[in-house]
Amino acid sequence: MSLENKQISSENTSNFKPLIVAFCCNWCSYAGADLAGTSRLNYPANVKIIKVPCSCRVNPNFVLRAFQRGADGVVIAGCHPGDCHYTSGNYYTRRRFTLMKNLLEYVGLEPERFKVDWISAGEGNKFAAVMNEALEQVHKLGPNRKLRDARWKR
Amino acid sequence: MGRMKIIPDAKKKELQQILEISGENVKDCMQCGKCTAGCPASSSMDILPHQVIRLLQLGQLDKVANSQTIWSCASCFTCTTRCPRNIDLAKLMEAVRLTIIRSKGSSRLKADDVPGKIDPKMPQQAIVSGFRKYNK
Amino acid sequence: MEKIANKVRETARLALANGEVNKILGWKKGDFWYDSYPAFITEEEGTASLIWDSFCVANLSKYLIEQLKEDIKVGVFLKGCDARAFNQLLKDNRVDRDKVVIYGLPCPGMIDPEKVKKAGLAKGLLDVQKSEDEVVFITKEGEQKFSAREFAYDKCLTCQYPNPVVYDELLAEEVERNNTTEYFYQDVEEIEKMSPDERFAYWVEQFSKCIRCNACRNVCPACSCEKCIFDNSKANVAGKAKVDSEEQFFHIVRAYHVAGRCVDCGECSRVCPVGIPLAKLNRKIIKDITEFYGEHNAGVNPSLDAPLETFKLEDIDPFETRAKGGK
Amino acid sequence: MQRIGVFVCWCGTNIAGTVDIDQVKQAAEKIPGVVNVQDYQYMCSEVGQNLIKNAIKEQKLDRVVIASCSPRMHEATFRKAAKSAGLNPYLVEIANIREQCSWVHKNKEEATEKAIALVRAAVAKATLNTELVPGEIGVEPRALEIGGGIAGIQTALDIAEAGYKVDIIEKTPSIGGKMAQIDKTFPTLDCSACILTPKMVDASTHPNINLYTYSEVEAVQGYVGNFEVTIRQKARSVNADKCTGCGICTDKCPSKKAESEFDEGLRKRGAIYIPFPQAVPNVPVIDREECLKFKTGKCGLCERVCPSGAIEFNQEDTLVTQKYGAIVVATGYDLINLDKFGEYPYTEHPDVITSLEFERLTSAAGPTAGKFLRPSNGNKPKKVVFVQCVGSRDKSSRGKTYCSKICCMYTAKHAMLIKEKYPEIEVYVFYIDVRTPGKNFDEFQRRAVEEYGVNYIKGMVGKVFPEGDKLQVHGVDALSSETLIIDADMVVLAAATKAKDDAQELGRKLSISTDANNFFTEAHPKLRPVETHSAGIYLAGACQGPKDIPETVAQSSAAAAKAIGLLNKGKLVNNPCVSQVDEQICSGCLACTKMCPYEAISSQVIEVKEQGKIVKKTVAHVNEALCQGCGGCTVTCRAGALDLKGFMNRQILAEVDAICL
Repeated sequence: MSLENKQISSENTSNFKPLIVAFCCNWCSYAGADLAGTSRLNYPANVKIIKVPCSCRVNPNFVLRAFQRGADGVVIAGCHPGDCHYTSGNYYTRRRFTLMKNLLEYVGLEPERFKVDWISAGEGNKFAAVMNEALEQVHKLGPNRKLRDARWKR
Repeated sequence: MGRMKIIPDAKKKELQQILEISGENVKDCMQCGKCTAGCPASSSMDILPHQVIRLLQLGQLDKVANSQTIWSCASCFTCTTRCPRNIDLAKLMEAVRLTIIRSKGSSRLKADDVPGKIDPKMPQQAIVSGFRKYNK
Repeated sequence: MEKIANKVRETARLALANGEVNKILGWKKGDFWYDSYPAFITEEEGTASLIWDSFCVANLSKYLIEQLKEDIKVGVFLKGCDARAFNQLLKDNRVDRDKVVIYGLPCPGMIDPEKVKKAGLAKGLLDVQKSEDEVVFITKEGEQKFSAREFAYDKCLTCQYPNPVVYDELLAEEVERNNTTEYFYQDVEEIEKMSPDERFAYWVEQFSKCIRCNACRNVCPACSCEKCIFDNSKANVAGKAKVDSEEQFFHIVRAYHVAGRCVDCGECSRVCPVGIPLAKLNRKIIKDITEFYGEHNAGVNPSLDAPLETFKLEDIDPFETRAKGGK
Repeated sequence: MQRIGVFVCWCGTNIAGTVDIDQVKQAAEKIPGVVNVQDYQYMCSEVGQNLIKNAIKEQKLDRVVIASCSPRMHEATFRKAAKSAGLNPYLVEIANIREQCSWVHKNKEEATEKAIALVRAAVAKATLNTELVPGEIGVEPRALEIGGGIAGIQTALDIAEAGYKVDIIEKTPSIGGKMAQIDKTFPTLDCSACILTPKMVDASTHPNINLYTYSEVEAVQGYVGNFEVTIRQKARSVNADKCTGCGICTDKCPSKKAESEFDEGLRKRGAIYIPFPQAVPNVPVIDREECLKFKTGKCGLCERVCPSGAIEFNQEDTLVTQKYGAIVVATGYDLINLDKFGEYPYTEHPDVITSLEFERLTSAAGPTAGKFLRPSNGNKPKKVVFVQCVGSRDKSSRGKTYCSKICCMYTAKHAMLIKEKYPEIEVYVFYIDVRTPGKNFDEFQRRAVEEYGVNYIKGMVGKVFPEGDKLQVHGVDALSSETLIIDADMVVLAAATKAKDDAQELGRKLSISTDANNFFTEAHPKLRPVETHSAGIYLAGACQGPKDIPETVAQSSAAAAKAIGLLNKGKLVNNPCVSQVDEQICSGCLACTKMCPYEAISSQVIEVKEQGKIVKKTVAHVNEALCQGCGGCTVTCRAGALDLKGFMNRQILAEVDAICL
């Protein structure tokens, strides 16, 4: 039974539909997501992708905003270190979000809610696997209330 | 194992003889080891078939001549058919054997020894060819 | 300290007199014993009011941004942490080194009035005098002596750079770098030990006190943008509503913006009127940077690249979950 | 309020099978700003495109959102359609409801819900889209070739033949490079000079080629199509226009102590010298560190004997600045230093030589006139041992981890050259692996073994030390597990190749990256092998990685083709999604300039009005021709003064908000 089906059956008992916002770089991870599509690899519909030119375009503000507006998990996906279309963008992503992830955990966010991963254009499998895993973990944790704006009803 | 000095000229005459008898060029061998890998008799050999060629390339004839290997070789020609470099190793083995038994007093098998070794189930042709193989 | 204070006044007077500088930034005494506030002096006679005591905690370097907009030369008194702040401003192109004359003041550590008040010693206090490691509280009734460490600011207890790292003239002998007995990152580790929920509860409680007065921002030598992103309505990140998530957003982003640039002067925590321990956020990042990318003391050597403006190929990668190539 | 049109594609059943198109349409209609919603089976078809074009015109749409397949598939198609209907193509947004929705989800209800969210996000972004116009930049029809070896010569000739001007910068006094030093070439054993020197002459006489020998790159500015390169022409001390190349000066020069670079130190040369007889240009140069006139002030003999008065002791370095549209880097390689390989007494014993020294020793034009003699005593050697992989495939600090690629072949060549001239010399080659991929390469190496009787021994030499007038070589034959001792007369070391020591410095000047081994990095190891990450800069030859001559020439022509393609364009269109600076907000901290991978951001001083006064202010400035639009700077900028057109902070935040609805 795929995770998607599992979720549907479990939704009868709990009404929790987690939302995952994924920022994908145009050259590797967004293409990897497309490949997951062309390969018909299932992952849950709760994952929604925002395309950015490079993972280094992702501002920590965007991540915080997603949590604020009700995302239960956030994923940033970029090219593997060394493969960046812009030579070195993802190296900056790596440093920035190594610190940012730790800071978010320091203020109490569960580590599973925020992920960074490297997914190449050829890794449709990995894309689906990363998203499935992220969703599974977030599902276990339940809805996110931390950093969330209570006025913003999803 | 002590260090050895390569003196390729040392056994030049014998080596040349082997190459003449066999008509094979040991230099063609790239030491891929396919002969050894396919040899059905390799388990009873002290030097493996590809090592035989390597030693010949290095001029180490003594080591080959004193080995069990040349006598274990059944001349089944598996190595020959499979060699990617077109070397007939079976012929080379035969040539080594010949150089040995041709030298004075080096017959491997004397006519008198034959009756004792005969197995009634063995084909007669094998007995004859075995005798030919091991005697001048 | 009084000897040095005399030197402060004399230095300032001379500098204005011989035209070396047009303006002096120093400290003046206010109405209360704990009140030593920034002074901007342009006339020679004004220098007589300058002081140097155990309450000159205010960092003068950030005032330079405004002061240097005029085409003048400014003389400024800087302590160890202030000098690091100055270097950070220099790195951010916010001050012009050529227009500043720095008088370095090795700092023996400042006294935290809050700790004095808490100890019940504030009543009737006339003067506070500090020697090497003793502090004397003087009231009408007499004198009381204590260990100086007891009343020092928390930030002074962990101070690594009491001596100015940049100056044109040093006004006193360098003090010994105090080797703290407490472990340097104790405050951070206490929080790290908690569970995620405990940590969140802790910070929500802290952040919810925030009144968005922006004092932390205004005092911070690393927060020197012309226009803060939170003041820019076009940037669309700032909400003005008094809700928890807005405060959380602000404080996380504030801490991230000073990542690798915070000089650990602790002024943010000091000036916060509601007592949010902001430095604990900054120090968490400093701790992580040290652990991941090697020690980087912002403002000590302005020629070094800030950790977030550079990278190494072999940086740690906490993110790689699967080997390259997928399944 | 915007007038947004939403077009939902069925993609046959690809989308419509899993996503309820009607529901998506209904939801889209409710989004503020959306004035027109249509669906069609195949939006990318001509009918579909016309549907969009007509709607743009009839409904006066100022934004278009297409819910269809991935933008990687048809974004360009739809942008073109919009453009033809008079709408700026950057006002089109795609909601990817096929690859990232209908194809990955099975449950129709959920997929429909997600499709709606994606449409909502696309509309939210489109609402904030602005018209973007790609800029146009001119291309200077002139190429620069850095390095005058075979790679540089070949590239220059190809570009020149295509009708463009090319300048070659060569660091040494003559073009020719390593190939000029080589005696014979594999796998044909034809004479290197015979095939190279005509090309050198071609390059020097070609009307489109201009040589800057004894010159170096001083500084590089600008960007693709418009590089501005400052060239330092080192003082040659000889006026090239006056010099006739008669060579009297070089003969008469009393200082003959310098080691000839060309002959790898196996011969002495004068302080004024022509590197080798076929040098191009055939003009001597004075080595000021050796010249008595420069050292002591006395001498000046060359000046007196020069019949044309070409000696100019007072020459100084000159700087030339020239504009180029394209740059090809072909700086070549060197051999590693063998000082640390104490097991082979290269530095102590004259009979232990490198492969490049061997080339000179066996060359008919070399110090021994082609006679193969021991450098120590001038006798003919009886046994020669070659050691391969000296420093190659070596993880220790003294070597290089990579395979130097050319050594197997040239060692086979060397062995054959010996055997051809002197069949009686015994030749041994110690190797780890013999690697001979290449046309006719393996056959060549096997010929050395099978026809010439070269003894190939798999294994390394552990130690070489002098004994009497011989060199005792301790090795192993790993195949027979026999240790060996060979009393050799000469040992030739196939030293590893390495990138030029100054490769990194040049890389910095050009803003191109080098790898861990200091070789220049190509833009893509498979698909863009001669391009760099910096547009308009190409790579040729061994500066990109170890290469033999056939490969080098092939890559050179490839680089030339790329450069010609660029020069031929005349004008370049750049990606309009570049960073922009809000100068009002920018504090001038310039953190962005440090992280920009393209050095596209610089600083500028502007005047702004502040409280009634005009004040000067430093702000960041984006060079739109250099910016590639990664957006990394926008995150470095704390104040948000930098933003990326097409992916603005506001747009991405709007997408986040819309998705989270």
